[in-house]
Amino acid sequence: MQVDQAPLEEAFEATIAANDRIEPRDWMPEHYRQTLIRQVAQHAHSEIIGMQPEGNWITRAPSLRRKAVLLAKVQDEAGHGLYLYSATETLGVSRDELTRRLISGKQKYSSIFNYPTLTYADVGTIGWLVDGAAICNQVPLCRTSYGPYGRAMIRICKEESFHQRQGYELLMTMMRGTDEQRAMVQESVDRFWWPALMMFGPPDGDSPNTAQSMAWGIKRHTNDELRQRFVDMSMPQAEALGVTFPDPELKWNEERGSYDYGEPDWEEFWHVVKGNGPCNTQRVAHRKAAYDDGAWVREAASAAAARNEAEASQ
Amino acid sequence: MQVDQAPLEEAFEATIAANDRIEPRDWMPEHYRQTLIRQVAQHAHSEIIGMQPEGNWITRAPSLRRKAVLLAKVQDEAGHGLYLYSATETLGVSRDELTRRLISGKQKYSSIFNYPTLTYADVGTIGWLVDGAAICNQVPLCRTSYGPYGRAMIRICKEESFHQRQGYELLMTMMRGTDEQRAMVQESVDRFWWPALMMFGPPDGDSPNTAQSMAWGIKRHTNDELRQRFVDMSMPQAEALGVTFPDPELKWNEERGSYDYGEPDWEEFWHVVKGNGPCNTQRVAHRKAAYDDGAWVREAASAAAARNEAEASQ
Amino acid sequence: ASELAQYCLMLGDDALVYAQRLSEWTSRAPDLEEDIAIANIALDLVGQARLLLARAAAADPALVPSLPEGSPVPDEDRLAYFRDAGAFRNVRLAEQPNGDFAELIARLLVMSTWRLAIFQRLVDHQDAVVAAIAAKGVKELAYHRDFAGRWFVTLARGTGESHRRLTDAMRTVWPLIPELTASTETESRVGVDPATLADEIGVVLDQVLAVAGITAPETPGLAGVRGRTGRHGMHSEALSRLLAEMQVVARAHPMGRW
Amino acid sequence: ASELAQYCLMLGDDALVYAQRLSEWTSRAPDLEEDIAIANIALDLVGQARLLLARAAAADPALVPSLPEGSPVPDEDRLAYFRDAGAFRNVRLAEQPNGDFAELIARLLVMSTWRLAIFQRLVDHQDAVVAAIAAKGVKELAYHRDFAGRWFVTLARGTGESHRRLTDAMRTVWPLIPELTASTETESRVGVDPATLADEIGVVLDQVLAVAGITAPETPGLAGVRGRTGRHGMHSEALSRLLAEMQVVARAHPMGRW
Repeated sequence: MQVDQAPLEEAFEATIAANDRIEPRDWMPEHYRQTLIRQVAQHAHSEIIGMQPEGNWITRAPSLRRKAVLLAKVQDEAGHGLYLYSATETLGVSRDELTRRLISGKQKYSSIFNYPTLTYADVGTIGWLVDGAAICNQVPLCRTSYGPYGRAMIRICKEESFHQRQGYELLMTMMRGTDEQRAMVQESVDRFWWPALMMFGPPDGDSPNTAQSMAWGIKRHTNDELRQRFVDMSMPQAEALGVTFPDPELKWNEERGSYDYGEPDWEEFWHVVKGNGPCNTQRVAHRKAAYDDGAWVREAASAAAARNEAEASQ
Repeated sequence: MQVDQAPLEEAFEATIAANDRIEPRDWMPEHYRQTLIRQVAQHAHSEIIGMQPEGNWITRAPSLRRKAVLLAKVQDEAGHGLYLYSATETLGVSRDELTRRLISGKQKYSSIFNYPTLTYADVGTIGWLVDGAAICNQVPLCRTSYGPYGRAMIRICKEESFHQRQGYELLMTMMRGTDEQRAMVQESVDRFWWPALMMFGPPDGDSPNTAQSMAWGIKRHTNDELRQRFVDMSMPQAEALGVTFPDPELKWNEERGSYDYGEPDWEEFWHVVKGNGPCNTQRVAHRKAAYDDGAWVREAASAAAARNEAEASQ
Repeated sequence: ASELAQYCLMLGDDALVYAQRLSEWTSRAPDLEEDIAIANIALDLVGQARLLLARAAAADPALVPSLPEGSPVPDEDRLAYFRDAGAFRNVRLAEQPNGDFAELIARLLVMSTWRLAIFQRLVDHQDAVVAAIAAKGVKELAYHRDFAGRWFVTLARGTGESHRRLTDAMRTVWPLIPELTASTETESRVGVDPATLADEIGVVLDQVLAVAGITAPETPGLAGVRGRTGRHGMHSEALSRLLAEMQVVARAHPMGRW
Repeated sequence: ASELAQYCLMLGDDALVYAQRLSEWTSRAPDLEEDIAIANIALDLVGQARLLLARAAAADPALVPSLPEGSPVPDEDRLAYFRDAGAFRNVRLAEQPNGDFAELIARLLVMSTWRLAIFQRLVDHQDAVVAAIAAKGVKELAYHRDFAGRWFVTLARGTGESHRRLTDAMRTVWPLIPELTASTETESRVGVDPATLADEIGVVLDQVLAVAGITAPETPGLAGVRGRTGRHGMHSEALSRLLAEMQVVARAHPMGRW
C-alpha cells in the first residue's frame, strides 16, 4: 500500500527546522533512520568496547578508593551502552543484532579504544583527554533531533563530565606524588594526545557525511570546529597540571584567539579505523568471547521465563 | 589351553629368592603383575602430579638461576613419569589407560602433592624433605625384583638426590638472606614436616600389603623403618640449616641410637588419601584439563602418522 | 582491641578478596545488566572492605604494615596492598579462581547468605563502628543474595546445559561451605561465632534449592593443613596469584599518591 | 658501549619474555614428550637471556636498576626483575598471551626461525661475548625450529580440527611478523639489521608452509603507537600482567638471596 509521503516529509522537515524532536512514533525518512542507527549504535559500541582499556586496570588499581572509582566508572560505561542500545531499539534494531554487527566487524566504535592502556596513569588520561574529547563531541548532541538519543545524551554527558573531573583529579594527585609518577603521567599524555585529537574524525574536507548529518540536526558542528574547541580547552588544563603535549606546533594565536596545532597522523588514523590498530583484534575478540560465553546464560534466562509463563497460565 | 604353572612358579620363586630380576618376557604370577602395575603406576602418577605444586612457582621464581633450576627439575619429573609409564607398559598397560585411571580417581598418587605450595621456600622444602623422603622410599627399590622398574629407579634416584641437594641449597641460601626469608623457610618446614613423615605410609600395623610386597621383593623395608631412617637423616640437616621441626616429642634417644618422634595425624592422612586433602580436586582437575585439551593434538599426530605411512607405501 | 582488629581484618579481607574476583568479571558478563549488577556488588564489597580495614587499623595500629618514612599511603591501603598472602584472613571461598557464570552465582549465593547472617547479628555489636558498618552492609548483602537467588533458580529451571553447569558449580562451591561455619576463637570471642550460623544458612540455602528443584551435593569439606584454613592464613594456591596482580602497582610505588 | 648494551637488552628480553610464556605451559602440554620439549626450549632461552642481560649490564652499568645499598641481587636479576614494562625491549610477539598448542607451534616456528637467522649472523660479531652467545644459541635455536616445523606439518596434515586450529593460530601470529623485520637504529648499527632478514625468514617459512600445504594469511602488520613498537618499549597490554607475575617474589625481597 503506497501512501503519499509528501505531508509526512513536510512535517518531519518542519520539526527539524523548529529544532524540535523527532520521536519514535513519528514518521521519518529511511535514510535518516539508517544514519541514526549507525551513529547511535557506534556510540553504544564505543561505550561497551571502552570498558576494556580502563577495565584492564580495575584489578590493579593502586588504592581502594581508586578501585571503587574505576569500577564505578566502567559500570557507568556499561550503563551508557544500555541507554544507547535502548535508543536504537526505538529505531527498530535489537541489542542482540547490534552486538552481532559489532563482533562481526560490520559496525565500528571509536578508534581511541584501539590503543592499549599501559600504566595506571592511562586511567587518568582517558578520563581527562578521551572523555574530554567525547564531551566536546557529545554536548551538542543533547540537542540532537532524535528524542530518545538526545535524552540519553543529556544523562550521559552529565556522567561523562563527572568522569572527566575524576580523571583529571587522578592525574593531579599523581603529579603531587613521586618523580616516577610524574613521568608516568607525562608518558601517558604523550601517548594519548594525538589519538584524542583524532577522536573528532578526519578533517572537514574528508568527512563526506557531515553536511547531511548537520542538515538533519544529528550533528551540530564540524569535526575541525570541535577539535579546535578541544585544543583550546585542554591547553590551560595541561598547564595547571604541569604536563606538555607532544606537538611542537602548539602555540597561542593571538589573532585567532585560539591555539594553532599540528596535523595528526591521518595515515595512522585510517589504519586504525580500517581495523589495524594496536588493539582492534584484541578488543573485538574480548567482546566476542564475552558474548559467546554468555550465550548459554541468555538462553537459560529465556527458557526459564517461558517456563514460568507457561506454569503461570496453567 | 591350560598349561602346568608349577614349573613357571618355581622358576619365579627361585629368581626372587636369588635376588635376581624378573624381566618382561618372564612368566610372573598375575597378582604380582597387578601389584606391580598398581605400584609403578602410582609412582608414575606421583611424578606427573608432582609437577604441579612446584610448577606453580616457575613463573614466579625470584632469580633467573632459580627459574632455570626449577624448570629443569620439573622437566626431570616429567622424564621420570615417562620412564615409569614405560615400565608399566612392559606389564601390559598403556600410558593412556593409566592416565585415564588417574584422572577418573581409580588410581592414586603420593598424598604429599595434595598440599599447596604457598611460598617460594616450598620449592626448597619439597626438594629437601619431600624428595628426601622419596629417596628413602626409593633407594631400596633400585634392587626391586622387577627389572624395568629397578633400572628406572636407579636413574630416578640419581636425579632425585641431585634435586634434594638443590632444594637444601636453596633453603641454605635463603637462611643467609633476610629475616623475612628465614621466617619463610621455617614456616614452610613447619607446614611440610608432618606430611613428609606421612609419605612413608601408615604405621606398619595398618599396612596390610607390606608383607606380600616384601616377600616379592617389590618392597624392601617396612614403613616405620623407613620413617625412622628419614627422621634420623633429617635432624642433623635441620640443625645445620638452622630450622626446627614442629614436633615437641622429637629428641635423641641414646639407648636406641635414634630420634624419638611424635605421632603424625593419621586422621588427616586418611582424609587426604581418600581424596579430601586441600588440593586433591585441583590437582586431578589440572591433569584432566591438560589431558582433555591435548586430545586433539594427540589425534592429529596419529592421523598425520597414518597419512604419512599410507603415502609412503603407495 | 587487638582481637577486634583481627576480627575486622577477617571480615574486611573476605570482602576485599571476593570483590577482586568479582571485579575480574567486568566486561565479561553474559549481558550488560549482569555486568552492571556484578560491578555493583563488587563496589559494595570494596566499600565494606575499606571501612573494616580502617577499623582494624584504628583498633590495632601494630597490624598496619610499615612503609618508608613519609609514605602517604593510608592505613586501609597499607593493609590491602602491603600484606603477603599468609597475613590475609579471608575464607578460602573468597579467593577461588573464577569459573563460569554458574560458578559465580553459586558462590555468590553462599557468600552473601553467610555474610548477611553475620552482619544481621553484628548490627547490635558493642563496637559502634562495627555496628554501623553492619547496618549499612545488611541492605547491600540482602540485594546480593536476592540477585544470586534469582539467577540460581533461573539457571536451575533454564536449559539442560544451565542445569548441568549449575550442578557442576555446586560441586566446586559446596566443599568450601564447612569452613564458613567453623569457629575460631577470635570470631566467637569478639564477633559472631560462625558455628552458630550453620543452621540458619542451611535453612536459607535449602529454601533456594527447593524452589530451584536441586539437591545439594554430598561432598566433604575441603581440608586445611593440620586444621588451619583461611582464617589462620592458610590459603589455597590461588591467593598469592590474586595478590600479585592486585598489589603490583601499589607496591611499585610505596611513596606514591593516588 | 651503551648501544651494544641496548642491543643485548633487546635480544635478552626477547628470550626472557618468551621463555616466561613457554614456561607457563609446564604440566599443561598435550603429552609428556611435548611438556619436556617445551621446558627444554624455555630453559635454552632462559640461558640465553641470562648471558645477554649480563652482557648488557657489563657494557653499560647505568642500565642496571639500582637497589638499596648492600642488595645482593646480581645484575642479570636486577634487569629481569626490577624494570617496568616500558623499559623492556622485546618484540610484542614474545609477550602475547598463550593460546592453544597450535598457537604455541605457529609462534615458535616464527620466533625460532627469526632468532636463528639473527644468531647465525651474530656468530661473527665483533664483540666476542655476543659472538660466543650466538654460537651456542645457534644449535639450540636450530632444534627449536625443527621441533616447531615438525609439529607445524603434523598439525597441518593431521585432522580437520588441527588444520583449522593451525590456520586460526596463524591469523594470530602472522600480524606480528612485520615487527620482527622492522629496522631500529640500534639494531642496524651494532647488530643485525632486521630488515635484511625478511627474505631469508620468508623463504624458510614458505618452505615449511609448502610442505604443510598451507598458505600464509594475508594480514597487515599489527600497528604500534605512532610507529613505536616493542623495541621502543611500546608493548601490548599483556606485558605488564606477565611482569606482575614474573617479578612478584623478587620485588618483594630487594635484599633477598636466592
